[in-house]
Amino acid sequence: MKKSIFQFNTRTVVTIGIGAALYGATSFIGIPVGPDTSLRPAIALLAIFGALFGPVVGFIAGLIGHVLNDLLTSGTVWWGWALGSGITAAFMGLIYLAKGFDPQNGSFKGKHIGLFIVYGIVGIVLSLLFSGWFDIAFMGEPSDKLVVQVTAASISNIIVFLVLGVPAVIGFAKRNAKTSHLSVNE
Amino acid sequence: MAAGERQPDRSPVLVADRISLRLDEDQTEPVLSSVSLTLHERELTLLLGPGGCGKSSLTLCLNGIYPHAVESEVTGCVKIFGKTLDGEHPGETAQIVGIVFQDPDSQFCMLTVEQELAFCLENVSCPREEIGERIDDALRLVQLSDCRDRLIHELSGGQKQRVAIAAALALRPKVLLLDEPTSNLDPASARQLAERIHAIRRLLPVTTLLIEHHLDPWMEYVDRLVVMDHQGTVQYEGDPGHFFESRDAEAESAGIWLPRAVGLHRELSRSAGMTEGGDPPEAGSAPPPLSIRDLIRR
Amino acid sequence: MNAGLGDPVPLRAEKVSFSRGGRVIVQEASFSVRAGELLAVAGRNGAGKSTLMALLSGLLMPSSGSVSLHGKPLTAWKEAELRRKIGCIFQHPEHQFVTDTVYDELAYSLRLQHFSETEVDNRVRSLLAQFRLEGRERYSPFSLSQGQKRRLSVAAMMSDERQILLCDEPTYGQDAYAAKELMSGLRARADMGLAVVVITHDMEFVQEYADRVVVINNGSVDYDGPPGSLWSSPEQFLKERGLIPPIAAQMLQALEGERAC
Amino acid sequence: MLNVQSGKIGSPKRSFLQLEHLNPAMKGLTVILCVLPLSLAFDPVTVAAALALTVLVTWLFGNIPWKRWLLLFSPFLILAFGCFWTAALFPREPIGPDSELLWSVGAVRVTQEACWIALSLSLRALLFSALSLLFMLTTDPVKLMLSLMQQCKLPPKLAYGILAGFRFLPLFREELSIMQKAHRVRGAGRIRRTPRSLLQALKRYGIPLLAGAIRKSERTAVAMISRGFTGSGRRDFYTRVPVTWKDGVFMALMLAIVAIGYGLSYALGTLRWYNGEL
Ligand SMILES: Nc1ncnc2c1ncn2[C@@H]1O[C@H](COP(=O)(O)OP(=O)(O)OP(=O)(O)O)[C@@H](O)[C@H]1O
Ligand SMILES: Nc1ncnc2c1ncn2[C@@H]1O[C@H](COP(=O)(O)OP(=O)(O)OP(=O)(O)O)[C@@H](O)[C@H]1O
Ligand SMILES: [Mg+2]
Ligand SMILES: [Mg+2]
Repeated sequence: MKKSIFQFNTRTVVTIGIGAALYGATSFIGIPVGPDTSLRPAIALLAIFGALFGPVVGFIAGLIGHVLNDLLTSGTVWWGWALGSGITAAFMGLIYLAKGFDPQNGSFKGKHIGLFIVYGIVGIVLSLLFSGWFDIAFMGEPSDKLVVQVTAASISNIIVFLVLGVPAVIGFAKRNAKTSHLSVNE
Repeated sequence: MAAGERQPDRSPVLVADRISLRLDEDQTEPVLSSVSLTLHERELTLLLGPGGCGKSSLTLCLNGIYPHAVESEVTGCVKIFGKTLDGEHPGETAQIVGIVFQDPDSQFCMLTVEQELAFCLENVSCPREEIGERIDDALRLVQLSDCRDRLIHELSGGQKQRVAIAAALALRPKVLLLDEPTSNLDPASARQLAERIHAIRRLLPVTTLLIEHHLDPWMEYVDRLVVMDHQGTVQYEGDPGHFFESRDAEAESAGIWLPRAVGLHRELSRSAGMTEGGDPPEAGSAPPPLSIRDLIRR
Repeated sequence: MNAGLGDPVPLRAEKVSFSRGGRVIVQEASFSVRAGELLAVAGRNGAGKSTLMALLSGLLMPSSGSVSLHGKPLTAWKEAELRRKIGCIFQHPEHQFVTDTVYDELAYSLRLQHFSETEVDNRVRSLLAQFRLEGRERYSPFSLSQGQKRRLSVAAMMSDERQILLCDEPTYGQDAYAAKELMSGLRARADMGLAVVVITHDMEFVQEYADRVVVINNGSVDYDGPPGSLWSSPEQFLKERGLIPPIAAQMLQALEGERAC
Repeated sequence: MLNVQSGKIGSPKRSFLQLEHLNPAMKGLTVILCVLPLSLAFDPVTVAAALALTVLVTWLFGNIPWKRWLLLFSPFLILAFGCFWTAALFPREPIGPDSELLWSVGAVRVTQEACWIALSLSLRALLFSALSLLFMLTTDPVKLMLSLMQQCKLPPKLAYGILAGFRFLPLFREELSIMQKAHRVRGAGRIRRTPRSLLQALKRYGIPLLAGAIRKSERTAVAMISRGFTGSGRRDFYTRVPVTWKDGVFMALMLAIVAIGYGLSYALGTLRWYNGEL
């Protein structure tokens, strides 16, 4: 049973809380692969929370998680990047609206995988462009450096998304396909 | 048994009318099918049933968790003091209907015992000056006063269960649903809890539904009995003494615990050749009457 | 690995202590678990029974003292071998589940032992029937009723022929049938010459099934002997340990008291 | 905030300004108020002075064993050290030709200006981490949420949701150890600590942990509801987290640190503003 994405009950809020705490905590972890770029496994969490609970939960969890992490590591919030995290999750969560998509009940078909990957990649690129633009427009960052940074970050995030995020959601769906007693017969 | 002293005209507090429950759209057999039961004011109703028949699910229907907080398909209606639960926030219902869940491990939302109880009391808008006292009271009731600052997830199984009971009692609900509250408690504490719940019921007008497999500590306080069967329907509703006297065979075949005294009585009378209804023991080869000492040795 | 199979005292705890967060939970507990015996462990809530069980199974390391299996300290055993010898049922059934369905849960250790898939299927079916979990094989272990979870966690451990089985309150939340069946299943294991340790709060079961009972109080062993003589210890002693003698023993005492007068 | 597991913050040692007992929201605000002006400075003197004083304040008024502080600070130290050398050797900024050459090996040249910039960059990183450690190590997350609800009027529904999430973080460790034990008693054996088996561990524990978290979030929500939680705004908090004059003193103290830093570098004539260097 899928719920409307705007339903805000206690459960949704707790889910957001957990998503945010997890994202915030795992954002510390990164494997540096180049100047200013690192593979952040946390991106996979955005994919999972987006796909399982929809764009709204994903957005808020990503945003709060990023803000928490920023506050804890540097005391200042980079709003552009925080919003970017939220936007990434929201795009990944668009898959939640697709017809017949319901990983919580084990329904995750081939066409969904394709769609999910497209949404994810578009989301990552768009959100990073947004963050870069935000920094240039509001924070007065020089633009040439940001181009490099945005490109590098996009590539590394897409890699994490494809290697960790997508398989994790498929893993989830598989797991739940077995547990929900009747849908195995389809 | 308390049945004799009961005033017959106690008014119904919680009425469940033909409740059916499905947890999955495509579940073939429903968890509950057409369960009706009534809890009367200040009475302790015991709900018995074989394992997995849907007792715990029923309690969650009674306080509106199903279907208002967890998606599920519920038909029929629940009325508390004549009002249905529809449209009510389940949190508000919970302030009237307190519950102790069966699983002691996953029913807490705060870190320490004190925070958990304070959270409960804040929810019911208890004035701040009273909260400390009421936490004290609740903890004393379950003998946990020295664990006030402990982290809940570090407590032992029985201690967690006590915290859950304290939290439910701290809310001072009108209706109390106890789902196997003593399953992890040591024997003395189980007996003590039964006594205390009884004492509370004399002080406060609380209506109680109790689910329990081990009846001994509770038997003398039970006013009414409801028995469910495997299919999730109600089989018997009424006086407990009557049930154990006349329908004990049925209970046994359904896997329901008899109070130990009843069991002992039956065993003794059977071995003494007084089996009611059964074939009388043959005169010559009758085993010597089983004494209590023999029972102990076995 | 046949060494010590005929060992009458396979598991022995010697002056085991354990503390956590500055609090001593188990102190200097010594006792032994014998083959062919069903040992009951009783005591108040928070006395340290579950912790003791974790120590006996080697999941926790004692801060002092030692636990030895067939005369060899647990630390000297290889992990895999130890697990083949000691089975363990946790107090919270959910803590033990490692797979997604009831079926897989029961098949898990069978598959680890490389049984053929048909053999696994046969055994799982019979376990499902024995523990009354038929029709639930495709459910997630987490969506069972509490009693079913308990039965599943016991069933998953019974599927092995482990020499020593440690059970933490295996019968709580069970109806009369299931509880009696579980206990007689455990009794049968003991009669087969295996060692069974059962933590329980049900004194009737202690009376009926146990050969020996150990009472834990504040982390140390207070009583170690047959159940019968436990009931005749002073009332104050029992009361302090939260024990209530089974009803038959109570009546017996009452009768004897009368006779003495 | 890293203290969640131990549950106790602020034991015997008493000093006049106990950081643990300050109001978390005010403390957070103070830290942010310090970070903002300091992020404008770009010279080693201002930053070093502020850093030294921050560390001093942490040690004087925070109840943190210095070993623990060093342990948590060391990754930042290593990072800053690495940052210093890369920035010194390979400056991103065009270096003025008149900058004095300190030493050179072949094509690698280290100029004084590059060194200066590198020092500022790494010290900045250290300063911000010291400030956030000051906040993190002395703040109880429960108190933080309470104070956010009481001082910043954060809706209880959101605050308790986040709190539930926070509660899960330390429990994850617990959960992981429970899961490891489960696999051990079931005979699956332990996973050795090699990089290759890390992937295996991720597969064995990763998804179940997340699945468990999601299941628990539902149960926690049910538990909250059945404790009578409606999320409405009116609550009389049992634990009040008041704002006292000590919070004012702390804020003044911290702002004084900023002022001292700037004053010092102004007096020495080294003051320089940040221009987005990396
Ligand atoms: N989330 C769920 N999804 C699907 N089925 C469920 C779920 N929860 C419970 N059930 C099923 O509903 C039935 C009733 O469960 P319930 O927990 O109400 O039983 P119970 O009478 O309380 O049993 P016990 O005495 O063992 O606690 C069980 O057969 C169980 O398998
Ligand atoms: N992880 C832990 N950290 C700190 N203390 C703990 C932890 N686990 C248990 N304890 C404490 O150790 C004591 C013994 O706990 P244990 O679980 O062994 O009790 P028990 O005898 O099994 O009780 P019960 O009958 O209630 O299950 C308790 O006081 C408990 O609070
Ligand atoms: Mg139940
Ligand atoms: Mg225990």
